[in-house]
Amino acid sequence: MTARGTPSRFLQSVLQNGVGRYVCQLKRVSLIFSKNGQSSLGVREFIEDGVVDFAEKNPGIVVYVSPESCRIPKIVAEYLNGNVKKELVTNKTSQQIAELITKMANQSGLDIIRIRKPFHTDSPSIQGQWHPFTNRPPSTKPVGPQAK
Amino acid sequence: MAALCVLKSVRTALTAVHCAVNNTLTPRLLNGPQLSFFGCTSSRGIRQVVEKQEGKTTVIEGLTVTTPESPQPPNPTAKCPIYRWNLQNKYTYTDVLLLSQFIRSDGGMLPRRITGLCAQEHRKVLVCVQMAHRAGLLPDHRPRLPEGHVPKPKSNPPLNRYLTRYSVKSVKPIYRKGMKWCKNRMPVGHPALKDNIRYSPKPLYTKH
Amino acid sequence: MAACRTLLSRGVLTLGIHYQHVCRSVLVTQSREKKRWMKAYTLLMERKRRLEGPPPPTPRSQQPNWDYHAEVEAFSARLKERFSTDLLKTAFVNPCYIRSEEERRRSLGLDAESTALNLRDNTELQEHGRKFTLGFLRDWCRENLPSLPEDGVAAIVSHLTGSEVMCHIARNLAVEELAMTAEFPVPEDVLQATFFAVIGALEQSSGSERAGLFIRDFLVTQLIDKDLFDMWKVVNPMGLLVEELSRRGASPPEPRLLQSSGASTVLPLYFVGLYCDKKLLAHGPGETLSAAEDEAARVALRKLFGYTENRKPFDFSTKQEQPETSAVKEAISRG
Amino acid sequence: MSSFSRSAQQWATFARSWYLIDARMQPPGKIAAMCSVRLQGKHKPIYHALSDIGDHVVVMNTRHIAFSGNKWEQKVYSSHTGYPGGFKQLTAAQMHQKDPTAIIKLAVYGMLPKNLKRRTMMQRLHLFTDDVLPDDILRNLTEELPQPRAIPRKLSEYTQAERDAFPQLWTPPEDYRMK
Repeated sequence: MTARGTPSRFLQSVLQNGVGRYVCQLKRVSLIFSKNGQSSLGVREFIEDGVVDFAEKNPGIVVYVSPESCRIPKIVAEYLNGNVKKELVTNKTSQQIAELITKMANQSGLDIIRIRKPFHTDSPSIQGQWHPFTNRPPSTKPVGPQAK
Repeated sequence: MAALCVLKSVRTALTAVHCAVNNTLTPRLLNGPQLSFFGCTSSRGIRQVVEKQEGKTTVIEGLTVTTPESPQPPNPTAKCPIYRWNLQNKYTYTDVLLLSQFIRSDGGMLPRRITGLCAQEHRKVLVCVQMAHRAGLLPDHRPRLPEGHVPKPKSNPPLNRYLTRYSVKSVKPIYRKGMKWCKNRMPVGHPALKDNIRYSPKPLYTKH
Repeated sequence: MAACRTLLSRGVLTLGIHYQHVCRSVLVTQSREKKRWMKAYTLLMERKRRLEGPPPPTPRSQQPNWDYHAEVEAFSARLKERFSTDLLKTAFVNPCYIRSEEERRRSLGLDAESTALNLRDNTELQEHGRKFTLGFLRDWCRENLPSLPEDGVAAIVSHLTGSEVMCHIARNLAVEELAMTAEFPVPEDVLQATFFAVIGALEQSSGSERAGLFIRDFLVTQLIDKDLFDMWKVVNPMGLLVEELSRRGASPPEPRLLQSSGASTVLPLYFVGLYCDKKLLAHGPGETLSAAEDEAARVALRKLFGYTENRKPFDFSTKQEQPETSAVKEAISRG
Repeated sequence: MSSFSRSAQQWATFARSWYLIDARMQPPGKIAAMCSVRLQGKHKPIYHALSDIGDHVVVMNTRHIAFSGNKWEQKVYSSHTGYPGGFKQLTAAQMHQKDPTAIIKLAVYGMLPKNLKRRTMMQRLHLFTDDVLPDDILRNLTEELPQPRAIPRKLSEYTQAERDAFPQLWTPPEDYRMK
């Protein structure tokens, strides 16, 4: 697919995040795993080792640990702007899961789609945008063959 | 361009020497030619033919036209007037004030033995005069029409042209332009003037 | 398998009688072959969805993995504020929620003592928060935009505390999930009131300075990239400009046509300049002469009020950083 | 600096200007080059190939254009009607006599990009044979562009003072009779 056919957005942040203060945009993480499934081994390790540290380090994120009988363990992340992101963590090690969950905590939750420009502003010019009469003195006499 | 150069040299010359030679208006009969010492006066010995009719007698006088003062040229030893004023390659067809000094009243060139131009410069001035005529810059220097002849009014205004090398009637349309590697080009300007001083960075392009 | 059977039985109920023997056979055979019933079933569900529309949204509190206390704690930690938890929980309880909850219990047939919830609603906090927010915003505008008149300040404040901006902020701070209301897609006024109550709770729990910073960081930042006259609807800018100039003791503005192009086409452009005491005050474009004059007056007002596009940005920096950095520098110099 | 409202700013930025070019004694190629730049909008800093921001160009005095060299006689405009034996060849002078605006029109048409916008851009080119423009076009005009070629002055246009200021380069003999 061409680049113009893909969905795109401008560079933006949620609620001007970081102008006044920085708010971690991840509000809730659910770790869904199986108690005895082979593919959930890494998640179980992560729950033993790292999840408490993670929750302590990020008091603004509520971490739910829910063992279910499932084959595919996953991490469901909910963001402040209402987006829900699911990541499958089948056969991942606890190290990889820790990296993944840290990455999710650092994201803004906006859709990950093509960003049109790496910069964006609503008022693009300090000196004023160009128009046909920029840097032209006001016209004093009419234009035309009669002017001569 | 040439006018600028000349004016510059005029300014220098005026400050240097003031040799104002006042020639009195001496009426002379035309049929008694007098020898004059060529070059000993800086006045211009042009005579104007003036006819006067007083009753039955007709007096034809050649009056010497005087010029009040003329500045010294920057290079007075040279023979050719163009070289005398350092105007080599500095004039073109638009300098009608210069060109008009070398032509007769009907538009033809004055002979070289009179003007003193060297052969090369004479040719260049000739080329320039032709171009100026074709561009319509010398409207009053036309061959005199026979008495009582009224030219036909033309429906369309004349076609404006410049840098015209050949006379209008001699060229034919280029119906077959040729392939792109051997095109039949339309010449613009004259190769005699290709050494003229130009003040633009663009190269001279004479084959359009 | 059990889920499959329940799905099937639901399909049977809706499909009607003459599909019954097919379905029965499916139920009976339980073969591992191609599921022929699947296509009919999916088509049916598709039609049902098309007729009924999408299902109503369920509140997050009724979905799995929800711990209200932890969520409230995380809310305050996320905003880096110290709320007192009781006050914050009270701030999320709307009076409509209490009313509907009591109604629900009564309809279940409980008696009066047990139906009464011993919860305080957030009415007082709302009032408190609203009063504090309005006061703070007005003071902030007067401090940062000194040349703006009272009407403009009021317009900016009412824009920031209007339901549109407030609800946008509240939705992006997860207030909507935590708010306890009677109906689920939370109505805008209730959400706005809840957010006011949260501000009130913050003011009561950690002081007016922190609450002011909170308002500055979350409400006032919405002024970024906003035009003055988007917030302040001025119908007659020329009249306002004349008033403003007369208040400052200048002569009234004189409009002059500066430039025009395409005057007899359908896309004309006029530039009108306003001269005051023979000096160009402002100029503005427009598609008619009157529109250009209005625009020039707006530009002049923006210049007079100091709300131009290239003004100095508002100061959102935190003040606590300075002692920290100096301490760090001292430590470095000592080290 | 400007603090226009967004809609007004947009209207001003993308408004079309109207340029006037006086083609008296000008080579048609240079006139066409100026026209094609402005018709495409390439003189604007906001130019983009996908946005239609070309301006209007009014060319007056197309009857009085000037060709260099002997192009009035040598230059040939060829066309084919599509029928057998329909190949037409006209010299520039004949073409000019037939339609005094045709030469400039063809030159501009050839300089515009060969795409679907070419006819649209040509509709924004207004050609007038003389310096009499209709009133509704006169009111639209924004700016008159300078002429690309400086028109040389005829000898009769010089004043007597200017002629006297030019020095005599040579002195004829006293007895020479000027014709």
